[in-house]
Amino acid sequence: MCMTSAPLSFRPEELLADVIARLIGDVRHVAVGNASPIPATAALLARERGNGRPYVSLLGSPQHTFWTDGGRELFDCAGQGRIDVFFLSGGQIDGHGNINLVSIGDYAHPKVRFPGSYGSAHLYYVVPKVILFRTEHSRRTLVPDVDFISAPGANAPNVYRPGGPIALVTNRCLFSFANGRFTLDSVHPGHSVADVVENTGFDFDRPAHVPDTEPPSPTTLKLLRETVAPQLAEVYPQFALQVFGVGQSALTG
Amino acid sequence: MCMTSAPLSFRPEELLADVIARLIGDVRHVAVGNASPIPATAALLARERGNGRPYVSLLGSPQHTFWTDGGRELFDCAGQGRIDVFFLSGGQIDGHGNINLVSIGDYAHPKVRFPGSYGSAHLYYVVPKVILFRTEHSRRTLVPDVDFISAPGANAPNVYRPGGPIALVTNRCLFSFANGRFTLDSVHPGHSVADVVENTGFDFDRPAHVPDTEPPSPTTLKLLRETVAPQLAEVYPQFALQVFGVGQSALTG
Amino acid sequence: MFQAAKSLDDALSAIADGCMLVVPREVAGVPMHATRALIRRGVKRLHLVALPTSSLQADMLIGAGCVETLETSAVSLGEFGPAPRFTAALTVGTIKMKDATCPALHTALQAAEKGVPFMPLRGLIGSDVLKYRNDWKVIDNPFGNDDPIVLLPAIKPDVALIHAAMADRFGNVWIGRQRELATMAHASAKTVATVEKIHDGNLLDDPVLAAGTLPGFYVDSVAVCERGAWPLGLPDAYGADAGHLAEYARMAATVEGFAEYLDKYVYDKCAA
Amino acid sequence: MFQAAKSLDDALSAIADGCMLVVPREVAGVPMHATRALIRRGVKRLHLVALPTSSLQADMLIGAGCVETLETSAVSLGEFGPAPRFTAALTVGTIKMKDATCPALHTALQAAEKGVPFMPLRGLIGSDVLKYRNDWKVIDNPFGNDDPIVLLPAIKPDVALIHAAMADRFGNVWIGRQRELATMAHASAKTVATVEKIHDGNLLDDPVLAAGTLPGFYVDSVAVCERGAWPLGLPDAYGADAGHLAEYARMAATVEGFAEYLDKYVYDKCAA
Repeated sequence: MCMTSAPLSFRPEELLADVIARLIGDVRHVAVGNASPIPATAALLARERGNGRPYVSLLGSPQHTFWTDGGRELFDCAGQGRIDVFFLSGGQIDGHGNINLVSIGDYAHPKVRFPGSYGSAHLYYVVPKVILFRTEHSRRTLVPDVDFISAPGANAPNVYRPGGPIALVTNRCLFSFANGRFTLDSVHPGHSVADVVENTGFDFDRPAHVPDTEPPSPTTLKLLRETVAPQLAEVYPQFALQVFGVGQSALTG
Repeated sequence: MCMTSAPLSFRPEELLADVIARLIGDVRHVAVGNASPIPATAALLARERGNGRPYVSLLGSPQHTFWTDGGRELFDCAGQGRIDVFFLSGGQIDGHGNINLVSIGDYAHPKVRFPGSYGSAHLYYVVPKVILFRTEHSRRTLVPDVDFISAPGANAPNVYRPGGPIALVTNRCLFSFANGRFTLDSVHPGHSVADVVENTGFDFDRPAHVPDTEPPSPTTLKLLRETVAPQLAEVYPQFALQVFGVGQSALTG
Repeated sequence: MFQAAKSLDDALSAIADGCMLVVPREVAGVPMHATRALIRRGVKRLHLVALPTSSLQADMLIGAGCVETLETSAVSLGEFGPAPRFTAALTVGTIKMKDATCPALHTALQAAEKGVPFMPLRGLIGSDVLKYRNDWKVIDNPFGNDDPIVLLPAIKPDVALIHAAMADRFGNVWIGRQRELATMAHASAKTVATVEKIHDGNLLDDPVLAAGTLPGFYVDSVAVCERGAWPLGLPDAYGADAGHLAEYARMAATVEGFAEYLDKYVYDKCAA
Repeated sequence: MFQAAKSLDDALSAIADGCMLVVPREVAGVPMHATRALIRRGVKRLHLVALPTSSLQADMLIGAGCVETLETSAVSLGEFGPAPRFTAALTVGTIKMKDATCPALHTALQAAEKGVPFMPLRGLIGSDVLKYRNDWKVIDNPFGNDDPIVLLPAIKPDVALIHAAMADRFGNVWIGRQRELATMAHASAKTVATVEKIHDGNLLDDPVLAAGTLPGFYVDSVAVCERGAWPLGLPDAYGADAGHLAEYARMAATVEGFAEYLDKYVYDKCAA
């Protein structure tokens, strides 16, 4: 990889949003969980590029969700096959695509306890494209085997599983996921394959030449900063201000 | 039985409502299906006698039901054990308490087709006190064995069945139901045991002496005519007018 | 996802010959105007699921030859007597009947709503309703001890057809307490709604209206049909037209009378 | 069935030591005022079911020693960090944890709502969530072919405790879009509600309000607690008190700090 010493003309969040928007692709409905500003940015970017498609649900925000059937509707909707893309993360993620949102150490006497599995043990199975997103790319987070499987990356062929992971996006790189293994697809500008290998606890495949992650184009940056950022500010005002310098008042004031 | 030639001082509907109100007993919640004015009269009478207990749901009437969860709520409510008394009928009712709401003759090529089983194949099992009510007491309606079992009167002991029939009320008499058989409990004034035997297609038990059905007391008649009838008129205006001479305008005008 | 319909017929184009169509019970807002349009179009071979019962709608669709299979718990005109075309079709054997019991249909639609292949239901054991449904199964409750229980497979209709008081321009439909309409939409691949009127603004913006709203996310098309449930009623809006239902019961008692009824009230568009 | 409560403590008397108590998720209207009253009363050995997650409420009940068993999918203070008393209790092992996944709890409550002993759910197979739940079972889908599926037993709480915008004098509670509150009430033997205010008239008389109403038939007692979800928010009414939640996160980080928090905000009734 060719390191550039010139300062980047975009912020890391913009790169990640662009990467994720490409992963989303041409689908009907993307749902984004609470406290996920970068996936939310990506979903809104995909919607702008698709002229209103996909439909985007931002779960933290009553204004950006249509639910009228209570807390179960998200899961029912996914079970119906009406959510095409969702995002999950993990205190640990392993090389088999297993995610751990529960604990480190022995389950009965954990060293570290995380909040819990949330809806992962259902959504990971039924949403066709689950994008794993964890900015911290380290041997602490990306491990050979998780201590607790909140939801597995893959199942035996007879298990009903229309969904599962398609990729893992970190602050360093993009992995794709297929056949129970990750493949290094590209390394973000400012990072190297050696960095990725050193900081990844699990084995992964990689081609002889790993490309740089394509930086966001001027068109994309313009779209992000001028069109997406004001929409984002309604839900993530602090993030929008910090990353894009856009305040909520631009829209609502 | 001692036949009286003096005209009755009450209408048959009043007698039946009184009989049914006694069967209802001291419970929390009575639900009455559509187009069932006599059971509705009985439920309202029971509520008056109980100072507001039981709670009465008249299913035909949005004003007399609390449902806000759609058409399933009645059945869910019964499944929760929150309906203590319900009424069922049948094109045929047999001596095992089986009811037929579907067809006469071969199911595939019926001679007579009725509307269908409605909720009977669930409610008959889960409502503790189901009162069978069929005014037409004949060998056509009360048969040895029904042609189609919409819902059976009894099940094997291992089948989950907290509910079932407790009685059958007709224009001629009151049968109680226990251990898979009917017993003739009382014969309504103006009818005889011989009448009942002649017009019943199924075998039933009976004591050596079958009492007359107790006629409604003056207090009950006063309650029915003065307090229950105006309430009934909201839901069954024609019935209230015809039986009690009470118009809806008494309440709402 | 929602697209504004150009016309009622355009909205109804999702209802193809041979599809599985789910419709609501006779008191929940029945799209009768749309039903007449379907009969005029001559839709064929419907697998009609009436949740959980029906009256005029199923009877007319059967009489007009639109139905191949009927799945419901009862069809009746209520105080106006038996449903004559339903009764005739079943005694002659011209349609396939899948007799159910009301909560079985609610449950089977909820199974589809939740994306599971089946749901259990108490009752049914020892009934002929169960005996004649070879698509239903009895298992021993794994949480019990010698406790048989019925499992019902999910019903996943191609289209749900509903009528409601109002919709907005985003396809959101106000269904009020008729929550089975939401379950029908959730369970079905597509949903077509007719409504009395269009609500200005977005129904989801008002928390009080939103509580009774089926989101446009589930609704494919909406057409305005004022008094669209006539001659049936619409909850909290208008009652059934008793005179007309009595006329229907009388005319539909014979094949000839039913044909006359269709001529008068269905094929003559102005009267519909 | 509904009885007007004399006081909040009177309303809460249904919540006995050792009972199974179901509470809603952190954004659906959490009865925090009532939770503080329960801690003051010193309720013990609760089997707490948080549908499907919790934040401050579960953390405080655990910290105050009210919980024996916790059944939920996650406890977190969200942007204010991990739930400190929950985390401490699980690493020390002072409570029994039944880890679930969100739709499993919704499903298990719906099973109780429908009066069935279990319901199926997709997913879960191959997870440690399933591995550690010996009360859940895997069967071969009788409608499939070598298709394992998880069955979840019904959760039938003794009491549901909810907070909502308003109730009327008949015990009807307006829950709006928070329909899991209705499922909680349907599934539970008793329901206790706190509300922001009393609505004059009967909520069921207005079809628009009725669409978002939990009928008083399911509600045993109602107490008025203005800003009763504080410091959490109530949908469409008020937001969470971020400053207070940050203060909680800071103070509850230690046993001593949590005790101080209780002294300041729970045992001092005036502050509650």
